[in-house]
Amino acid sequence: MTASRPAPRIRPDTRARRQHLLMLAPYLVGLVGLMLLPALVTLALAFTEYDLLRPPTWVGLDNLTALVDDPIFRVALLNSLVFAVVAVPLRVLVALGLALLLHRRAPGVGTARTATLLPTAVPEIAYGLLWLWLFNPLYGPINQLLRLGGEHGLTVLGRTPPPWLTDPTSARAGIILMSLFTMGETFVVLLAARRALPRDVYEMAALEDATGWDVFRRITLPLMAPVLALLAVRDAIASLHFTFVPAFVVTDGGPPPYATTYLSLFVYQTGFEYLRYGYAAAATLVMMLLTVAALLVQWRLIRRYRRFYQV
Amino acid sequence: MLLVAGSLTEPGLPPSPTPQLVPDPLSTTGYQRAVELGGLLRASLNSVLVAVLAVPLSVLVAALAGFALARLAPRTTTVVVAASLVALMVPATALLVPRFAIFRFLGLTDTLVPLIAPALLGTSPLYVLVYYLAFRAVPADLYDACLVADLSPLRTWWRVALPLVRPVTAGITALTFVLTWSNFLDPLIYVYDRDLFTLPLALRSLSLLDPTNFPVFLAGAVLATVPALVVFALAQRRFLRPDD
Amino acid sequence: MKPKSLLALALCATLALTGCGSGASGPDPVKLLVFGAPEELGAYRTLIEAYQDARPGERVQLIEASDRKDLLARLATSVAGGAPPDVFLMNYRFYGQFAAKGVVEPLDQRIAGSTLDPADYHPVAMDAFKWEGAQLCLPQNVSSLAVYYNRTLFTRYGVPEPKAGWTWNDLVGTATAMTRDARGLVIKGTEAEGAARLPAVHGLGVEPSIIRLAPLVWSNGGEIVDDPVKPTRLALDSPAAREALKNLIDLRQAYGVVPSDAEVEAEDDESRFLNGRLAMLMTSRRATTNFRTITGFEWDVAPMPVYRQPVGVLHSDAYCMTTGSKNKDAAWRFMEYAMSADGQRIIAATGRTVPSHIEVSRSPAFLDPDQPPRNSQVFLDAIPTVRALPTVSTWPEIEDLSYGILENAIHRGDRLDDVIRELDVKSRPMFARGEHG
Amino acid sequence: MSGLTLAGVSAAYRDATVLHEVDLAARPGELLVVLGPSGAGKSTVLRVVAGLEPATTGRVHIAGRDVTDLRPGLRNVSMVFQSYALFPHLSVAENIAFGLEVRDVPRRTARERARAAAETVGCAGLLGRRPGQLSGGERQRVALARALVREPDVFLLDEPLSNLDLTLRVEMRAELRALHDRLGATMVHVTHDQTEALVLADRIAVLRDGRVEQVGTPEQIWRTPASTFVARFVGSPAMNLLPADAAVCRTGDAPPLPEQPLEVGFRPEAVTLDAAEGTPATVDRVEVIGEDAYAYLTLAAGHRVVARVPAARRPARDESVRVGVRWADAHLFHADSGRRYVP
Repeated sequence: MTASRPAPRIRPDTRARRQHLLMLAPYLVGLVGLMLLPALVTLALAFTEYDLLRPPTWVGLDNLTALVDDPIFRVALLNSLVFAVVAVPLRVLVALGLALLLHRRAPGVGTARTATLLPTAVPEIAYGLLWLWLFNPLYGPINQLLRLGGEHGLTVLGRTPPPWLTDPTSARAGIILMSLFTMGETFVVLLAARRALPRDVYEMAALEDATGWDVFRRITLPLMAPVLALLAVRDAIASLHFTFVPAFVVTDGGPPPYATTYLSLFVYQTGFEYLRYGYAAAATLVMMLLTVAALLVQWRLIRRYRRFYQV
Repeated sequence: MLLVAGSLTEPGLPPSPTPQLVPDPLSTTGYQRAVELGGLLRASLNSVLVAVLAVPLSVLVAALAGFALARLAPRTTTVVVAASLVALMVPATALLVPRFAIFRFLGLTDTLVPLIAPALLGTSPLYVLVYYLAFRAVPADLYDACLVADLSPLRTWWRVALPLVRPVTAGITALTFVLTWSNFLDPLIYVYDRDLFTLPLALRSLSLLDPTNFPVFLAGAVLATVPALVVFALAQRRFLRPDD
Repeated sequence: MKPKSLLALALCATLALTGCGSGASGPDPVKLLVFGAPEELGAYRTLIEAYQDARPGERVQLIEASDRKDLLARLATSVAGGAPPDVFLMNYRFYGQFAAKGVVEPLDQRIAGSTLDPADYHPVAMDAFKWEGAQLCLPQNVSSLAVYYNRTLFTRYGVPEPKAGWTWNDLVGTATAMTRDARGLVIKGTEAEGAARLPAVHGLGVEPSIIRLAPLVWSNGGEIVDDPVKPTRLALDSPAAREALKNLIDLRQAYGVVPSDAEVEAEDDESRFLNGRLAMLMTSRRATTNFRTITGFEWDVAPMPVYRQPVGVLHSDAYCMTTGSKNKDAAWRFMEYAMSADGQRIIAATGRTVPSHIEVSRSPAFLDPDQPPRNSQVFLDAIPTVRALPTVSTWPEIEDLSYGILENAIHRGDRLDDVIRELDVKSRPMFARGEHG
Repeated sequence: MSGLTLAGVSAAYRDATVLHEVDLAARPGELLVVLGPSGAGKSTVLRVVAGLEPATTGRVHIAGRDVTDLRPGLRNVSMVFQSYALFPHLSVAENIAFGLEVRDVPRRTARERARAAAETVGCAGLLGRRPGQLSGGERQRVALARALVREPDVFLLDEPLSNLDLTLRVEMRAELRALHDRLGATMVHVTHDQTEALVLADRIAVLRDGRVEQVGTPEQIWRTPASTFVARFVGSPAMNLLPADAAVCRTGDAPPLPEQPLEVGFRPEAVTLDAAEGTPATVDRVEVIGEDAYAYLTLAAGHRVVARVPAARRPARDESVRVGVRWADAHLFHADSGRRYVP
């Protein structure tokens, strides 16, 4: 019974309590002072017209109604959602594939794991610069590689290599491609989750002479489903944020008109370039509402799988 | 295939930022120009200074807060954890202006302090939550043993809890370092003085160079990436090993 | 180490940093916010050094933004945060939003009480920075578009160099004649992507933007907006404007003399020119600094081609003082210096600008025959004909919008009617939100 | 004087009361075993004494001091946890010396005392190792040494033997008893294992649902269980319990039953299968454990009874036997309250 006792709690010993609060204090100061208060201020400004230069004036819900009619905002919203729908499953799948491939001990696995994690460590700006070069339609390594064996700047298949930064679809694909390599955190979690799976289940499967695919489909996937779902939701939330630097540095929201203008970039542009801070704040509000919705989904998932996945 | 691409792309970065078709005979000029134009040396120093101060402070704050959360009454914990989750959803752009006002009020604009200040919230509330979960996973008996031995919470944290979550600390240190190192929006807004520019900001000015100047900005990117890679590689040895 | 000492150490480190961060003693330096490529920023550093040498005790701090967007973000944030820079440099096309919002300090009184004589400066530039009758900023330069060309290439291919008074058709003809493949043969670059032969040299480079389009439209007798003072819409649907726009689009779509979008993305026009792979480039004086690093060939400038009458478009950046500045007198002293003949000469020497100071602009500081382009007079000749674009406060948004649409028009070949309608429909709400001076 | 007193102590976890006004005392130098099934509140008793849980009512005295409001560290108790709670990142020596260092005992002294404590429990050879490299028994010793080194007023042991295998448990049980005899310290030992309690204890406190059911020497607990609960909890297989008026053949000196609803309890040892006038019964099954055998019977009236017989003379399955109960070894309980009937 001792072992099953839930979270450790001490009696309300005032000395210990005071010390614990003291330990929490710097974080609380930071959390409230540097995050919650500023965020609250900004969200309050969502109901004002504010250009950063003159005092804000109260406009109620005008900004939100204007957002609904704003074609650029709608495009940005759509872009963000499409990104989440396409990139997030891909990221999770890639991470899952790598985790399954690399969970065993084998020669070279350590190096491969390190290699998988490294892109995550590259500073965003440097990462953007790198891809700016990789994507260069004429001189970039990707297209040079694609052109290998072909003639006159065509690929072997006789088609033009993708014009990464000038065609809307290619550009979106490019941003997604960029994001695929930075799934290091997801990978680590999945790796740990895969290792936590009970070994006897797999031994059982081996006795049954199940094929690799069967094992994956009937054992690994169902067992890891809760973790996968959680990671997907987390990634979807994060995708609202991590589209910013690629779009800012690499594509600048283009190709025209707004192929890679994501919500994050939209907020930055309207707020800081067009000085419509109140309006941008309203878009932020929408962004956060979306996040809350995603979090609610996640919360339900957690509740559903609590037994599975003890956080 | 993706794995190969993923593993080769990054490590393949430092040696040859020069493709075959465009002749660029002087490969070190890229580095020279990057250093001259971007003021990369000075910027690196600033980045190092910020990282050296911010990363330990950040890990300290996160570890302390995570521990306190794991040990405080459930009600307090719930409130703080919920607030942290909310904070995680706030986009960085929403914070720039109000934070600027705060730092100006404190007279700290145009110093490196605003770049270090996020350390106060452990760089990201996520890391506090990770610590919270890690400390909560420590067997309750160990904490009780400390109580019986009359350890103050602070000493319990230092002597017992922290050593037990070393892999977590390694991971969080690495992530904090990378985040701090690549922080870009904050210096863009808060730092005026060229002498206080950090690496990402210097890189930003390089990113405006023409695409054919890629040896220059790739050189900059490489310079900026190497320290982060080293830290990450060192740390990941620690946080991947224990379950090996 | 005991935990307490660890905490103490961290605290001390932070405090120490705060201490050293707040830095030097004495009065606060004048903060000057500018943006530019790394080379351009060097010019401002030179100016500041000269000023500090000339006026001991004065200090100016340069705040560098890497591009206009960074500058806007910084300026807006710092104004909102209550600590704006004292002086910032801003193009007249973008200063409208700051002027309209009372961020820029009117300078008439200071001008009246100083040695600075407004008559010394090109009036078209001074007028561009008047808002509701008040002089808000002091233009440091007055520039217009010109056609930079690679003389060496023209000589090699035996094509006559562009000369004053040439027409749009001349331009197209020249550009076509200069678009060559690797063997030096004239080719048509319309099917650049996937074509058997890619042009090694393109005839012309031109940005698909309103500022490039405007002088062409004006020259053809058309207008960009319905009312230059209080614009409510883009007026590109007039026959004159349509023609100019169509001709611009045809450069790519019909003649293939400008690089394709992929080619631009791979190597922008300025570097293409630098690398000797572009015969002509339509751009402002700003490119000069960069082009002076060219050693491999000779280059010069020619005036813009003409439809009916020569018209130029104003390019001008000005020093603006913020109303929130706490250091206005010192800031003014710096502005005076930057605007004086001395200051203007220093910036002119970098090649970046056409000085707004009339005398300096006619002096060797600008027309230095030893420094390319030899024909700098082109810029001066254009000044009497230049017109300014509207300074409505939402102009930055309108430019961004139109850039995207025009880029698609030129590279994708959208239907002309659609392009004009899209420009009109999408920009109207922006005009409606705008404030005018 | 040392010793421990709980007076009217209640404790709650979340909103559920887990201890109900418990009165309990351990005399100085006594080894008190708190015995009870899971969820009886045994561990809570220890945790309240240690100060790890607050008492909602009542007072706790240790060595004559009222410690109810003191924090754990000031109560001068040592605790051995069920999981041993060794610090995995510290060596055995550091683990043992941990409590001393914290109290700023000089390093050298602390090390000497740690060594001494380790020798006392026989783990001196392990000082340089880490807990991860130790077996269960070794960890248990280290945990004991860590408790010893503090020289506390009271030792609290929370099921310290439950994680050991049977042989080791029996061995450690004896050592623990020997250790207690040598130290003469006050110990409170919590267990759910009645054998352990009977073997170790000076006195046993049987706990049920947060209430003390009975306190007494092992002898008293065995011979005169105060309630049906104690009677059935102590002893294996459990004591037979039937309505007193059930038709059972009573052998030996059997006084008349009082006229009230009672239950009768008797251990398997008190059952004989060859009573001449015995109650008829059938054998359901037989378990042989070495020299002994347990026969599970169903009486004619349907009651089930277990009997212990020598293995050599065990009945066969389905065999009919005649059952008698040695009445001298039978216990009477009130049928309603389950308390012992005292004539």
